[in-house]
Amino acid sequence: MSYYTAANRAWILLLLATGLTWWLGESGMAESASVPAAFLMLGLALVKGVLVIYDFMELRHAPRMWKLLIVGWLAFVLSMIALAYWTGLR
Amino acid sequence: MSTASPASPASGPVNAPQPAFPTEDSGASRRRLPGDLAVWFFILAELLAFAVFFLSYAFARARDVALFNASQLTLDLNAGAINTLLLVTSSWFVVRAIQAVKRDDKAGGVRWLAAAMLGGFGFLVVKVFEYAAKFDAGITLSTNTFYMFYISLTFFHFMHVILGLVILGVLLANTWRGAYGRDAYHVLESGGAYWHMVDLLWIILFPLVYVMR
Amino acid sequence: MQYKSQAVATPYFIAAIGLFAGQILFGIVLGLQYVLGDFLFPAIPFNIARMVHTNLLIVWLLFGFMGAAYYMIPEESETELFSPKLAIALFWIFLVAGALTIVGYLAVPYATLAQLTGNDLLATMGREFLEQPLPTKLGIVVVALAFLFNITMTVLKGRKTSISIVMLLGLWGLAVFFLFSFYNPANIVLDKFFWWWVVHLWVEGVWELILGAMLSFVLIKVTGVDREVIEKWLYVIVTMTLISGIIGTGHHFYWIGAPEYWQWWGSIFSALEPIPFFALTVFAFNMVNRRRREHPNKAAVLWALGTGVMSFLGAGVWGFLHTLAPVNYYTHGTQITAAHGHMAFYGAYVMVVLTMISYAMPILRGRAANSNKAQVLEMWSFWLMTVAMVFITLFLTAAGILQVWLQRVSESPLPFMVAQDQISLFYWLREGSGVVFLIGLLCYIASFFVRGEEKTA
Amino acid sequence: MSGAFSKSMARNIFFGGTAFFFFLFLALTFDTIQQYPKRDMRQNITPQVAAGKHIWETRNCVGCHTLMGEGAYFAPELANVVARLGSKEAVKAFIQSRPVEGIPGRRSMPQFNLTEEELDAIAAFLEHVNTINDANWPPNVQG
Repeated sequence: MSYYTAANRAWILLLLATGLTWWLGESGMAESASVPAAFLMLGLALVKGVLVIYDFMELRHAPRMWKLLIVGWLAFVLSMIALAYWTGLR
Repeated sequence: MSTASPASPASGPVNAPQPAFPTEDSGASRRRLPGDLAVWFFILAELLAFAVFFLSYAFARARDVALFNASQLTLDLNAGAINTLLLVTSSWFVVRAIQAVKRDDKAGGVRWLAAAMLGGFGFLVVKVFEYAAKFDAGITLSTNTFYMFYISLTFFHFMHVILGLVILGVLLANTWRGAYGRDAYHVLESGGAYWHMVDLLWIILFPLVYVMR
Repeated sequence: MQYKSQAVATPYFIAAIGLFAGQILFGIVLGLQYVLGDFLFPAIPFNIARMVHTNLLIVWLLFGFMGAAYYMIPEESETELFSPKLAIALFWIFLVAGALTIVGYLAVPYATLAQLTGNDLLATMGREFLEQPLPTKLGIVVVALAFLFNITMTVLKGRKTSISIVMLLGLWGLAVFFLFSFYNPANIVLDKFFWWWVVHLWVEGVWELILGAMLSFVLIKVTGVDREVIEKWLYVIVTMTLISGIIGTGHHFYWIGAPEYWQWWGSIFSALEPIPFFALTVFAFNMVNRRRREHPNKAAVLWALGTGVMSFLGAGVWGFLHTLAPVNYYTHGTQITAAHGHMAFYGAYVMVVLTMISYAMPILRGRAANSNKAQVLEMWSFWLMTVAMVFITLFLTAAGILQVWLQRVSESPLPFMVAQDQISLFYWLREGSGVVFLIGLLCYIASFFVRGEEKTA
Repeated sequence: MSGAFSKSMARNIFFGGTAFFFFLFLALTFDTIQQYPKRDMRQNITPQVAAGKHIWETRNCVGCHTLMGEGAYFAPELANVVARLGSKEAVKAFIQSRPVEGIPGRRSMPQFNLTEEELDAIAAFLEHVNTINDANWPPNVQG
């Protein structure tokens, strides 16, 4: 896939994922199914973030060090948030 | 399948004004960091500052979940979601603008950049309404820890949107003047990378502060 | 020396070293007063000696910065200084005003000095580091403005390099933020808030621009590395400095009546403050490793590397140690702060001025570098002073940890003076290290008088 | 890597970043100043308290003591001294009773020969400082 269409695809996916996050909050899913919903939202954020990094920032074909740094940042932040969320459950 | 073919018009190294940042795995000069290295250092610094902020929020929340959940309910979820759509779309417009300029399509570049700025302005307008409602309700940085974080994080991000818009404005003016084209899109990519970072940050901020509970 | 007018830097550097010696002598007195409480009492009480110690530090660093600017700017701008005469006149005005101020501190009671110098017209005295009488403060403003005029005009008529721009920005910022020293409301909370606009935005803000510019200048000269490379690094470092340091001011606002959110903002941004100092260290070593020439002035290279390491340790590591609000709640206003203050000032500002003097003085005296013998002595002084400062910092940190434990954390907290008695051993050790530091400084001064085979320019 | 990193970009980021964070600092300062009336007990700043601050400054008390943790670390914290000694009167008595020649071998406070009026003022100032909302600092009465 050329990166013209990659960006378009990323945009559509981002819209869909945002809608899903919104629905999780609006429908009360975030309330009732808080733990699965929270982790689903973090997963969605990871997917969205990677799409932005790969197809908008165009790091898909960037030197590995930079790709790793930025994606690593995203993964680190989200997993630490997950950890914090988990410690807050008790 | 997803590797850019060297023959594709704009993504090949031939048109890149700057040589690739060499790494051991650079396998010829295929791998290329878009934009200026300086901007990437800056982006790293910004990401680091936001990371510390996000994690401070997350761990502060873990110590007082009830307060955070109760206060979170007062936030306007719709406004947050609309703003996500606006930023994501605006980011995509910037990608289209860069693609247009790489084809030497100046008019297209200008149009897409203007659309991207419109998205950014839309974000600011929504946010201003959201802030106005909160301030009218007497909420300040000192109301409680949740609102301290809510205002601090969103305002810090809000200012980044403003800065991003200033950058987009400069890029738009320069594109209009014809400063960029097939062989000169280096600065455009740098500004674009910054705008995408603003987007990326909001993608984490939105679920974290508005939705997750 | 490429431009004749660079020579005006010489008296500035000499005055700086002279005042530095004075600062250290008073430091020794202070250290002794910590353990022998009645030493020199009531002739020179602790507060007077401390005022001399800290004010001399500020004044001699300013002399160093000005001398550095007079040396660097003509060379960077590739033109003679706008007015060398003005520079010399300002030197004498500043020196006499500074000397009179110190004499005033020592000769008359502080309250009398305040009365004599018009403190009742505009009360600005008696706040930490801003103890100077009103005429001195006004004098600082006048001298700073005239100095900036001289330097700015020089830059404007010549080449404008990144180093000059960063240096100028730092010096202008220094002058502008000093103006907040004239704001002294009756409301102590407001007073303290804006007091930090001078103190913090100086030492963790604009002074770091001056530091970066001075270090970059010397590194270009001694390593021969391409100016482009060094100037890019300079921009990256000063950007990091200001984006962390400006909001980092918040780490001073935790317990002085400001809203609680500063505990978050201050902690988050000052957690990032070590990064630029780390970058500075990497920068210095990287440039020296990539050097394209062997500069005969080995001592200057040593000082430059030392600045990188010691500023990271003192400002970066020791600052981070107690900057997070939950930690600072217990360490605020203890010997931990003193430990950090000593190493940070030495590692960042003292060492960068000595780097500049070490590089420039031989050239101002007509040679590329000092004789081998003189350089060996100077390197001895480097190690003596630096190691002594490391020990001063370690002993004060130990004293601080004990103080925090006895006075703040323990189940039955001890009164301040009782806790002080318990930790006097560390104060003795610190005083010993201080004497070693003084010996190092004497070696440094002696190195200027050592002869031997000189390397021609 | 040469060329991929342009100096002009680095310079622009420096100026832009500095301006950005300075504006942010100004915004936070503005909010702080707005919040101050709720925290700094300004309604209690009488002319006597102001005079006391003047005494505090012209005797260079901060050269030995800390006030809300700021100053020299040679002598005790004074933001809570009224609470520690129990009353303004005790504070006055302490200041008044300092021996001119000091206490042999000990850290001593100078005898400032303050008048009764000045003593009242400095005590009023220290009492005022004691009431400021400084986020519960110091951790205990010993300072």
